[in-house]
Amino acid sequence: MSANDLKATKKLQASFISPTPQTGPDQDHINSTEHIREHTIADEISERTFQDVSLCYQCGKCSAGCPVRYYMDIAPNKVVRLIQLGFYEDALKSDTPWLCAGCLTCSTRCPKEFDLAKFMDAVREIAIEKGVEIKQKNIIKFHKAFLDQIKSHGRAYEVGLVAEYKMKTMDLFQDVDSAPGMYFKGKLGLLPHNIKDRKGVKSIFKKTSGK
Amino acid sequence: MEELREYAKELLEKKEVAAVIGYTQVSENRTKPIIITDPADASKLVFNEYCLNNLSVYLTKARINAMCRTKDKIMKLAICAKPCDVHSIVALIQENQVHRNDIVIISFNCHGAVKDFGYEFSGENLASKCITCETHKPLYFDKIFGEEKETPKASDAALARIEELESMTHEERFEYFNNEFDKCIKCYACRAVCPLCYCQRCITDKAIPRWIESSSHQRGNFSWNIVRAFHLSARCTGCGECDRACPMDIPLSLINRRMAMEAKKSFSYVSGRSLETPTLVGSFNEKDSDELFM
Amino acid sequence: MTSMEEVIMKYGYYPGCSQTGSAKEYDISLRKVIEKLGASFDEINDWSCCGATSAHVTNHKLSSALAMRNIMLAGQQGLENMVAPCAACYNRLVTSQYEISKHPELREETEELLSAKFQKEINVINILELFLKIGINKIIENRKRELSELKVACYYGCLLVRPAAITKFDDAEQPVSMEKIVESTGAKTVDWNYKVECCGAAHSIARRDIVVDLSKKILEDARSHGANVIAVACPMCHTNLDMRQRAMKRTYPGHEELPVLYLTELIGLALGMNEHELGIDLHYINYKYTDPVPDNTVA
Amino acid sequence: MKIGVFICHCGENISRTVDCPRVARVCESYPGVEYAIDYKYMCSDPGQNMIRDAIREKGLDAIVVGSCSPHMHERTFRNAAVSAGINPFLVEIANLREHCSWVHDDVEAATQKAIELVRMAIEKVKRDKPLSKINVPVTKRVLVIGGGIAGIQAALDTANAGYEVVLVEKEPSIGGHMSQLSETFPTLDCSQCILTPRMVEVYQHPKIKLLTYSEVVKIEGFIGNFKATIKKKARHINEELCSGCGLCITKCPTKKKAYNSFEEDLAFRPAVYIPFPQAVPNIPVIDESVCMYYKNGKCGMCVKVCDRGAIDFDQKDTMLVADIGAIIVATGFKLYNIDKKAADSKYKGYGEYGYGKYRDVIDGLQFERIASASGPTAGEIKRPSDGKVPKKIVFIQCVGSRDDSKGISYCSKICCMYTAKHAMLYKHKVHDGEAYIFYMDIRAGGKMYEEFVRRAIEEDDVKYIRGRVSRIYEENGKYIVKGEDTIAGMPVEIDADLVVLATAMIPQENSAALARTIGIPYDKYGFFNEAHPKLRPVESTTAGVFLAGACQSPRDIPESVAMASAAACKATILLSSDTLEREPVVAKVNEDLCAGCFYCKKVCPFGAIEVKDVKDMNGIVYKEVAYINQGVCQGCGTCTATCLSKSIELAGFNNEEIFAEIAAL
Amino acid sequence: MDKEKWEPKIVAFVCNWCTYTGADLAGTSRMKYPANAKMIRVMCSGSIDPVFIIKAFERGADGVLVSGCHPNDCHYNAGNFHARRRWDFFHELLDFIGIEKERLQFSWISASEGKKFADVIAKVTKDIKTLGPFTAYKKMNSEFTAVFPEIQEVVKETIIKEKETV
Repeated sequence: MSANDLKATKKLQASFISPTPQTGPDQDHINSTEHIREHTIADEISERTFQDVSLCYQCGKCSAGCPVRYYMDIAPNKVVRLIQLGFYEDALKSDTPWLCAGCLTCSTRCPKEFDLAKFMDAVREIAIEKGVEIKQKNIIKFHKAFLDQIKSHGRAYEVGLVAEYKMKTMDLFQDVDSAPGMYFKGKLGLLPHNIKDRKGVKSIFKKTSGK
Repeated sequence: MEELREYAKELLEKKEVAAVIGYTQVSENRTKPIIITDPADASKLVFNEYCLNNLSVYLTKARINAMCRTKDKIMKLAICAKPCDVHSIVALIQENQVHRNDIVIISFNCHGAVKDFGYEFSGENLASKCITCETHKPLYFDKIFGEEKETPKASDAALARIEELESMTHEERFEYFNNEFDKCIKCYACRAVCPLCYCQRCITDKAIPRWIESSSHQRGNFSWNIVRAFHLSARCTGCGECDRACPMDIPLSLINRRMAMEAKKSFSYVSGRSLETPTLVGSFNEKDSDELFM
Repeated sequence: MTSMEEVIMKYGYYPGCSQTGSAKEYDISLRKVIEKLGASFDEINDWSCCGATSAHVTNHKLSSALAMRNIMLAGQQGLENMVAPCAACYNRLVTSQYEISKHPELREETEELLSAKFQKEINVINILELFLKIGINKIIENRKRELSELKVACYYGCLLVRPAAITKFDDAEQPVSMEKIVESTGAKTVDWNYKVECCGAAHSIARRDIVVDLSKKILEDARSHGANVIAVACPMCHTNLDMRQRAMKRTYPGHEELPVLYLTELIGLALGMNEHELGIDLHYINYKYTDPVPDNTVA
Repeated sequence: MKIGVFICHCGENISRTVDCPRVARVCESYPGVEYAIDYKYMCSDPGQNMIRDAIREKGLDAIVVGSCSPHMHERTFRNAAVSAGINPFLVEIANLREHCSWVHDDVEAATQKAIELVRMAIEKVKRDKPLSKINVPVTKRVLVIGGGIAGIQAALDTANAGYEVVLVEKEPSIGGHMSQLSETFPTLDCSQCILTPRMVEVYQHPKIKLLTYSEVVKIEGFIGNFKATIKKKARHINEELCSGCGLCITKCPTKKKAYNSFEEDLAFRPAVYIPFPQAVPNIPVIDESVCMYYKNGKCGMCVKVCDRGAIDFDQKDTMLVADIGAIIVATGFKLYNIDKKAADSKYKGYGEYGYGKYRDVIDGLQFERIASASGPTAGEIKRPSDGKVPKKIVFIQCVGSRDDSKGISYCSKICCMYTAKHAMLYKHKVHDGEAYIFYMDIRAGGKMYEEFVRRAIEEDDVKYIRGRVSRIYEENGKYIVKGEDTIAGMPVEIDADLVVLATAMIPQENSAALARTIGIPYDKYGFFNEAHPKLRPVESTTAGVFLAGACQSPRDIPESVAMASAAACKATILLSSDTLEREPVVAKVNEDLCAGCFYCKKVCPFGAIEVKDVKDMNGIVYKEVAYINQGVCQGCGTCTATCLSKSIELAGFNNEEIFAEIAAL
Repeated sequence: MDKEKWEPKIVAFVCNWCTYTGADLAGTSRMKYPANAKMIRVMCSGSIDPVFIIKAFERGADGVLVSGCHPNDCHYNAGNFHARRRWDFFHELLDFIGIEKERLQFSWISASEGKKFADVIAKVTKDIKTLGPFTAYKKMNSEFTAVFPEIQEVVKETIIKEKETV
């Protein structure tokens, strides 16, 4: 996929490959009825979210009700459309999945009962796995910082989280209006809450990041 | 006991009934069925823990019915029935084999019966059906005798056996039942004693086309026993006479009981308990489970 | 068999990370209120973070495992039910459990990650369900004063009632359960439009601009429908609606402050506790409830 | 027995995957098979002649044809056999096309299967018995259920063909939904102006017996011989005496006691009322739930003013029984309600649109009444809450329709057109108003339909926005409609004065119950099922019951009328002969062996099984056995499987035949 | 038996109005499914006697499918409702006797569900393949012919063994 190389209309490619004839005594009757299919990103998303992306019929109700729609570069329903059509790179590079707040308004109202929030989760997950460059850097840094806290303490430790996030973003002034106030009001402890079974939690992180 | 005899005598003397079907003592701890038409014979009637036979099977016998048909009218028939036998009578009424008005049900307060002749009545020797019995008083009757007594306690071995079988693999179960059915000699004693096997011609006797292979071979035995159990499922009232009659000790009532459990679990239905409830076979509910169907 | 309507008074408790930090007052007020109402908590031993938004937006297996760890802990503790006062935690826990039961392949993967078998389902309930279970009558019985001065906009946020198929609680679009609870304190509730709109949730730190916009809209809608206080049931909603009012003042000059209280704090006030006990003074917007001046004109 | 086997190639359809000559060759070697041959098109004239010639020349007793599905050409081959002197029921079809060649790729496997299929048919035909058709008499009267436009049309067509009609309508007047409409697409002619002449025609037709305010409660019998029980609800007004002067209505003191359902609850009516001025019959009804007399026994104003003495408070529901030959079901539809109804979880309602709590969020029929000259606003577009003329109006299509999450997946078909019409009517009446339509797709298939929609856009400046609306809420008397224009890729928000929802068409409330009463199948929504979606669209699968209009699926007026005429035509075909020929596939009891348990009677869906007494020499009944009324039996065979002693056999599918098929596997 | 080459023998009892027509539709739509299942057409699923299934097993079937119209879609209104109760018991009975549940399967397939028909046949075939041949019953069948050779002769006459002439 090198859509940006040339300014030309993108060619749609069906994800079907014509069936290869199989003969021989071992021929499975069931297999013979199925076409052999390339495993696409759309399939991957369907598998991870337990729902077929072709369910979406592009009514736009999700985008209509999305609270963060105004900040997104493309409409949420369009992200689904891009995946349906096979323009994966455009979908994975988009801001939209990262701005999705996961409020489930879309999933609740979808006439096709398509869980768009879950779909967005899968798009983000795949974008990270594929190493796609993400414009919303701060958001991903925040998530990383948050997970690091859990990884090392077992719980989210807010002071550490903010500190780490600031280190990552090099934006030392962004949250000045809340943190000091909270600190003085005695809400933020200076020491993290460590759980006992930190090893167990760490191993979950290790196993899931391995793939 | 005397009251029973007096009552039977009166019925016969007043010509209210053509005959009284009941039990008579043959030796200690052993009774046999008796059909009395002479009021003088009423003194032979007994009722005790050794009255095992389910007499309702006689209600559908042609010869007995013939006794009731006089030239101008149909006479009633009196029958001694344990509360559990009344269930069979209820089933027969529901299946149009007898009419409630054509019979006089003489029943008893029951506290159980022995599992077979030759045993002393005790908790240990209690018949399987009596262990889980919930109807110590008959549900329908015209006359009732006997006083209420406590039923001895016993453990439900049949249920334990069903559970044991269910825990086996399909192959093990298949082998078990195949071996059991293999013993069958096709004497049809089970059919003869079953009150609900009243067909004039049993399915197994139908020759064109041949439904069930009649020779007593493994395969014929297998299909006969499946069909027997199926025809009785949701109908069998659990009198257990088939078990007593089977010379080869095939666990017939065990299968019947298993099917009755299914009727209760899936349809909350117990056969022969109510004249008002429609029979499970022959009725349906739109909301019946659709689980079985793809 | 005990009847289904029997009031349960002992609950498993999953506080969630915020309760140990920025939402301390939620934890404090909840525990105090529960005690006053005669119920008690059994905190999950060594609970860990549910994974929150950060896990499920980046790795679905990690998210499932982190949430399920706590469910299994509750199971090991012999609990039947578990209260998750934070709406986000509640949603993560309920959803993870639902997905595990629906999709055996995910269940297997999760069990492998946790090196443990998922044995029994825990009835995870949110704060509203908790009060409905304990009974509104209990609040009315123990009420020390009526908060009749309050016109409350009940803010559910996104995650308390959604997705309806999984939470199976109240109505996803027009919920009414919080109103019922708030009205039991003697306060009035207002009918408003933004009770299930999103406040921006997890973007609180990374995209404060979005959160400020969204929260401002919510506050203004509540105000325009006559509310003088907003009730929330989620630490994240509280952070966004309360603390971000400072930034709001900068972005929208002339912004008027509107106090935001946890549902538990409202109940606490009605049960006779003061603002300090309940931790209301820890809020960014200072708030003090004043009883109405007795009306002398009525003879 | 000499059997002939004929294997059809169906051009290439069968022979591509099935080696037809080999099938014929193998089959020829089976015992009993006298002759076997394959041919390119067995159903063609030469093919049929081959069968006829073979029967005559080889002296065949029975034939097996390996061809397409018996549902296609069974009749053709049976007729061919009959013309050569063989009983039609000694013809068996092996389905080599739909069930074999078309569904398999492997030639060897398909050929093997084809051989087995033919073998099964051979074994069955060996045991087939010659059968002859059954004749039953026909009652020449049609029952039409539902007095909307479909029912009216069906009744008129049937009556004009010379047959008696009983038309049953549950409301006090015929006319149905069409009488509520303002104008109709795509011509914009006035609905009532074209409908009322038909209503009057029905009323005056000598062949039509009109029963309004009545319901069908029971249907017994079978094709040509139904018996319908109809409940005539008490009107509390004597129809014979009432002159229709309407004095009782104007004098009734309960002026605005009840919602006027004809006006879709946008207006009120007194206890005694006629639904609308042109009602047929023009006889009022007294609504017991509102009338003062039924509350406290007082008032009686209507009795005082009625100079004909037509008021009858003691009138009771009456039951009428009619012999019927054919039934036309035309019960129509109702609209999806966005309100959440606890009782019926099938439809979830729209919380995001306020569950019906906003008075100015209305449905299509309500807008029809608002736009109608005879409606509550006398045709002026005013919104219900404050009577103001809406300057901005939003129409939303597909509310309920195509929305799986709310319980309906189908398209309601008419909403695209009527929404365009609504917007147009609005623009014609409020020239400075803005009209927006949210749509997903425009489905304007029909004569002049697409042109109509374009006219709305091009001439009347209606703005179409592609996208579903996510939310509607009220703010300062305006309704904020949040949507997304998916074409522009932009979120849009409209502050509307009035919102009109094109809610889905769903079946009438009691459609499933009625279907069970009549004995016709219905789908999961409650729409009645047609016998074949393409070739038998106006017949139900129950013989003698026909369908017309929106009770079968969403339909517009021209389609409903066309369906009604088609159903009427089907019914008159049925009634045109004095007796009816029926397939002889019926069950028969062996009375000697029947044990009389009557399980068969309990399971028979048609009540075809009766109790027959068997008497002894003295004339005393000694046995009861089952007896099957061959005219009523439809041949399902449920009794045969239920019979424990196997004393019932189904002709054409008897157990011996089926065993032979199993054995031939 | 060579398990690799073994192909299960499946009998499908289908009702004339829904499933048979649905199978016709599968054909018209050219959907592909395994050739193992042979169909026996009856008028209604309500008319299928459990003995038919036993007979099929006796004739060497490895699996049986029974299919009719969806509830409320029965051509005869209620035949399938009665069938549903009947099969509930019979299936439970076979399971208790030791016959795997997959040997006897049920479905509702309407006249418009060609795709579902193809899927169901594929599923049943796959299930039976996983289970393997019904050896337990087949053993009884073979013993039967061994003990009664003269009956086998009779069987031979009526059940025509396929004589491939090519």
